[in-house]
Amino acid sequence: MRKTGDVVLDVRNISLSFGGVRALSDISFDVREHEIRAIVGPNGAGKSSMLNCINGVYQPQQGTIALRGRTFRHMNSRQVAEMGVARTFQNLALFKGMSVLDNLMTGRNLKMRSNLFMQALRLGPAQREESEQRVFVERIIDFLEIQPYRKTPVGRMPYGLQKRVDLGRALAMEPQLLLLDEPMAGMNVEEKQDMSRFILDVNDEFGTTIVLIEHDMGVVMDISDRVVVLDYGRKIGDGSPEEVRNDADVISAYLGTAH
Amino acid sequence: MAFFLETLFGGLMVGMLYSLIALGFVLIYKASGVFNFAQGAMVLFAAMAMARFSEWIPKWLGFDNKVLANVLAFGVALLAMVCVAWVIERLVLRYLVNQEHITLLMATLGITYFLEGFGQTLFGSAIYKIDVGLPKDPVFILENTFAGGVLINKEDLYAAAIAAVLVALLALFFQKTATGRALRAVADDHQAAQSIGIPLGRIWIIVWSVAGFVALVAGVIWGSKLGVQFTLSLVALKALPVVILGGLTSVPGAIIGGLIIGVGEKLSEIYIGPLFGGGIEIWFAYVLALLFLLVRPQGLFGEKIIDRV
Amino acid sequence: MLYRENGQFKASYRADQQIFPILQDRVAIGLLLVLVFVVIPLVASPYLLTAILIPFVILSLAALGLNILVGYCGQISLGHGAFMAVGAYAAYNCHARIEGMPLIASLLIGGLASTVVGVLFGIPSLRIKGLYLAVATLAAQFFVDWACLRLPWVTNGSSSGSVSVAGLNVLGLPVESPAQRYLFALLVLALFALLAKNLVRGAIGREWMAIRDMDVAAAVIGIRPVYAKLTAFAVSSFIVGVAGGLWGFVHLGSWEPAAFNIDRSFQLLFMIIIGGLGSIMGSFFGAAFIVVLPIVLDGLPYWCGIPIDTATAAHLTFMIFGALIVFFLIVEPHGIARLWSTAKEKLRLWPFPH
Amino acid sequence: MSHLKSLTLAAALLAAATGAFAQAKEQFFPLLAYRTGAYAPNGTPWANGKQDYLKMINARDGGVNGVKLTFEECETGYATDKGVECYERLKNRPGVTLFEPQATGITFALTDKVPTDKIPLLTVGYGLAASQDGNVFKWNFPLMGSYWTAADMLIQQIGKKEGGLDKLKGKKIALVYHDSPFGKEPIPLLEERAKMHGFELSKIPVTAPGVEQKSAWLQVRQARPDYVLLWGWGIMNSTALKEAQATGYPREKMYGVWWAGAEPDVKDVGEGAKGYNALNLNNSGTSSKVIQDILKLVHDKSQGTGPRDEVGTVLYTRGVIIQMLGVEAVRRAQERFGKGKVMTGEQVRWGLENLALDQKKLDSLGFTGVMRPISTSCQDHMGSTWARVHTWDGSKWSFTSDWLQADEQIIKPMVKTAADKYAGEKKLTRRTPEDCQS
Repeated sequence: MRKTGDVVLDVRNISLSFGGVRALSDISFDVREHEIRAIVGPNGAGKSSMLNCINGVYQPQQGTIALRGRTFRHMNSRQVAEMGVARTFQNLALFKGMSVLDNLMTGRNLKMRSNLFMQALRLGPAQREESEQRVFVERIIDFLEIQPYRKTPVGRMPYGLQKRVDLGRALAMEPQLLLLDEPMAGMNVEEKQDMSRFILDVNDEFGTTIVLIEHDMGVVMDISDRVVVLDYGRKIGDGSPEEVRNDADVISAYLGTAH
Repeated sequence: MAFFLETLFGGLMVGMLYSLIALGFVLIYKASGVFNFAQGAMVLFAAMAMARFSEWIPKWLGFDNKVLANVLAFGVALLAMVCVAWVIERLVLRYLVNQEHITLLMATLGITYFLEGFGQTLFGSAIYKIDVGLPKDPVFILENTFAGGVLINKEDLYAAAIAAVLVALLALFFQKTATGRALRAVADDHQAAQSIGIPLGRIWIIVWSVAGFVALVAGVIWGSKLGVQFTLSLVALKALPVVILGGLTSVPGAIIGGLIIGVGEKLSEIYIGPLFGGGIEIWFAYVLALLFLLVRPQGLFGEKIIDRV
Repeated sequence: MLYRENGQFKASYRADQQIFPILQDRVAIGLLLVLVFVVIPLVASPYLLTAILIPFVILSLAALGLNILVGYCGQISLGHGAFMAVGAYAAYNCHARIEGMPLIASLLIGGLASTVVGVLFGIPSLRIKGLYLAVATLAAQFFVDWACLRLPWVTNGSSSGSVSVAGLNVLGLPVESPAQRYLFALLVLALFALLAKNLVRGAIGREWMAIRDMDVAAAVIGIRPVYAKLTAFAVSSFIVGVAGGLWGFVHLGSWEPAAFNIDRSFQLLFMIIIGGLGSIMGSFFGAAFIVVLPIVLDGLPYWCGIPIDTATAAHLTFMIFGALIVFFLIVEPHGIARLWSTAKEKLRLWPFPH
Repeated sequence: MSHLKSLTLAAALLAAATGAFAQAKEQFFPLLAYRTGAYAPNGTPWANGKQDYLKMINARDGGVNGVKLTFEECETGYATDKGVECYERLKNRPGVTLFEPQATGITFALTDKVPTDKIPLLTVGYGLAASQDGNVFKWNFPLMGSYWTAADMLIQQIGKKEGGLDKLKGKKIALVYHDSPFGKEPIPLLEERAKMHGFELSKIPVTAPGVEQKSAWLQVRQARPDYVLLWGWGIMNSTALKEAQATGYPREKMYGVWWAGAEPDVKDVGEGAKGYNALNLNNSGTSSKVIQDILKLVHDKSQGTGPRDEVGTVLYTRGVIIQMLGVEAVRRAQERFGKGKVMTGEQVRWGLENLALDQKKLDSLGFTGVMRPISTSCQDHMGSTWARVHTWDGSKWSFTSDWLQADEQIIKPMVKTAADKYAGEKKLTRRTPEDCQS
């Protein structure tokens, strides 16, 4: 059991709907420093929508989100990113046309300062910056064991590896808070094992707080500290894996149906 | 006042003709997701076929009956358009399924060039005449209300009427017939349509043929208004703002959009144009559409776009 | 066996970030530069220079500019002919109104003017996407066409609306003879190609491509779509504006708005599609293809001595042109550049593909 | 480096020279034309006339004093850059004579190039009005008229109709024009005339190529002008007439430039164009000897370029005249530089500058009644400004005015100032009398 710090992310009474259709209603939960927090629930439970609210892709109609003490009505992607929140996507939102290297490098763009002209002329600073960031990205490449694919366009890579690149791009931002949207969806057993290993390593090596959406209850129970359960956009359970496992609503709504 | 009304009517009627061309765009976009830049070229091609055959057929068959000649020519031209549709599906579309929009757009630009060249090779590049007996001279209405009355261009009136009828027919076709419903299904979701056994290829041929038919009607009307010549394909450019204003996927959008653009550009040209030295209508139409898009990015009746991740 | 990179190890990331990491490429490029800068001006006939090479060079530059917007940032534009026009006429006004304005300065100011207009018409791209944007950019086309014809000050009050320039020189060196004009245009092209390459392989280039490939993800990473898109429009229209200036000053010498009409915009688009979206190299291939093809098609009957009348020839040109475009889109939607790179990949492994 | 260049240059020259030698005795006419695109309907008969005349001369006289006339056509599609490409392609052919671009835009672009290439530029009835001034425009020859002379004559004719130019006071004249250099050229003169006679000139542009003119004609209907001057080309003309009919503007009150007064402009409007007037530089019809020769020697031998029934139409005949002027320039040049020789561009230029086609000469050429005499000089590169008004009666054109001439008093000073402005921009100096002798 890892020691967890105080609350870094506090979601309060979030409600979201797309013209009539309710995606989230009155969701509240918090995330503590350095923990692995899982959000589970059947398809269409609103898990991804929740993440989209947190990093400002969707604007919730009601509720507030507090990120490290600062409270927002709705978030602005840029600002969220600057505050050290990174994110992976359920169905790979990688930059297919770009090489693995470039995909990871985009993760570093926030750290780069040189302006258009310096870049155009490749003046010293721009050049140096490029190399410095490259050093960091190479560390991630080694960490994720994808060295051979550096220059390959991600579009041409096998699915499992693309998932890794997706994670790598998020890690490249040196996040304090990492949102993982079904990182193991569609993976075979050993791929899943690799991925969970990466997640755990990230969590203790870099001390990153992690919010994890996952289908595979097995995995969730193994690696997460606390679990939120969503169903049809409502929160029906919250607590440690054990508590959730024994929660009646959850069983009826989810575990019963799942496996 | 009388003059304002004239401008208004003029605009409405031209607008109706724009929407006739815009209709072609919408039909094809709905069913095959192709933004068919070649619509103008198709109008030209159809009109040329009509004009030339109405001239040739009597010669070949050795009779002298205008009506019959026109009817036959119309039939032949329609046949030609169906062939065009078929060839396009066979040689182009089926190889470009699921390409990005811009690629498909490019392809239709290619088709445009081809059709323009082909049409002129087949039918020549002089000015040809379509005479389906649309009256050329104006009529005056409300003469007792306004001095000199309000001039209405009879030809435009007929043209607008025909356009309206055609639109109604298409609406029926889409709502009532099985094919129409199949088309709508395809428009909504290609895969789904395929999975319930609607043959995409055939559907596309049908849609493009229908679009070809629309192009033919448009061609006949514009042709008898302006004379049939290469430049006829340029009227497509006038229809583009209509399409985006109305929304790429909406038939009523094409109609309303056409009327808005038609009236808008004529009024602007007459009442604002002189301040800038005239000739503003062409870009005014586009700017109008553009400003509108800024408020409603999917156009008047287009479907809303939601980002999913 | 000649073309391979074994044994070429990169000691530093800087080395790895070179434009041409492979030695053979660097050699080839060196030779190419010698060829185009030294050999061609000496041996090429005036016709080859004025009618083919100069248009090719200038249009490559324009295509390059457009490619940054469409190929790298994924924003479709059907109105880039207009930005050429803005560049050309702005440059002309500096040249005509300000005594002793250096040519380069005029061209750059032309580029800047075009940038302003470009950004202005780029603003809709923040809300409008895809085909809607494509059609919206036509607004720029028709508006500029109109402005050049209607607003007297644009043409410096020339009664006919047609303008012309003469006695061009750069720092005292005349830019008159075909060879000189070719070299000047080529220098500009080479310079901008280098700058553009630096941009697209740098941070900003990655932002553009990110927006192109997956705008939502890009935003989540902290890329501002506004900034990325508008810089793309700015850079693109700047380059295209300069190209427009060159087209007027160096190629035509005297021009009217029709020189930059919508056909030009389509032409540019064809170039990058056929050449290859999102590839600097592709812009050159595309330009070469589009410039040379019609001339070859026209010339063919004459060279082969086939008695074919011009009308038919012209119409055939239309048809073949259209057919070829479709053909290309079908066989290689990523353009000649992709063919080129696959060829290189193969060559790299040749003769041992495993 | 520098002498390397000169070396290659010398080589090139040598090649050209030998080429010319090999091709000896052939006077080459590059023919810029457009048989496709928006302006094809009018461009085609024009181009056919030019070709047929060359064929006829070769067939009838075996060329000019034994020098065979060759030609190659290049399709410009009325586009400036394509025209420039054609020019560059054909200008270095051995024995190249002159260029006649058939388009104002191309003329503007070539005007800068011809002085360096030393090839004359023939623009009959179009091009830059100012280029009439041979002292500044050494290589341009707007023979027989410019847009200014045309506009001037039209105003004169309208004056006649009204019974005196003074009667124009307070009248409204609208100029419906092709929105391009071609359409804008006449404006300065019309404004001048408007000042003189106190009529009100309203300018109504039609965006090229002029397919959609509804609002233009709504404006006409709004302004209710007493006369409309139609300055169109290609499809624009017939469309204008159709819209005029649709808005009920009397065709009798419409006067077109000589580029808006041919069969393609009115044929498919038919009755609708009845009463429409337009200038014409030349008579048409098949009666004249030259047309007869063409029919006999070219079309009867089925070597005609276009359809036979097009021979003798307005634009066809104009093409014939234009080509004749070019050929006569060669003939004139040969008189000075040596009969039976192939003339260089410079020599042809002299020929064009010293044309002297009096009635006698025209008769001998078979142009009796087709056109009026013309003679050029170093100062005057136009030679004559004769033109007539003809009117469409629903089925054919027939002349309704006598030969008109532009008013020197008005044109001359305007040309001078315009030419000086041009010379100023281009930093040119006026030619000296000696230069005229060269």
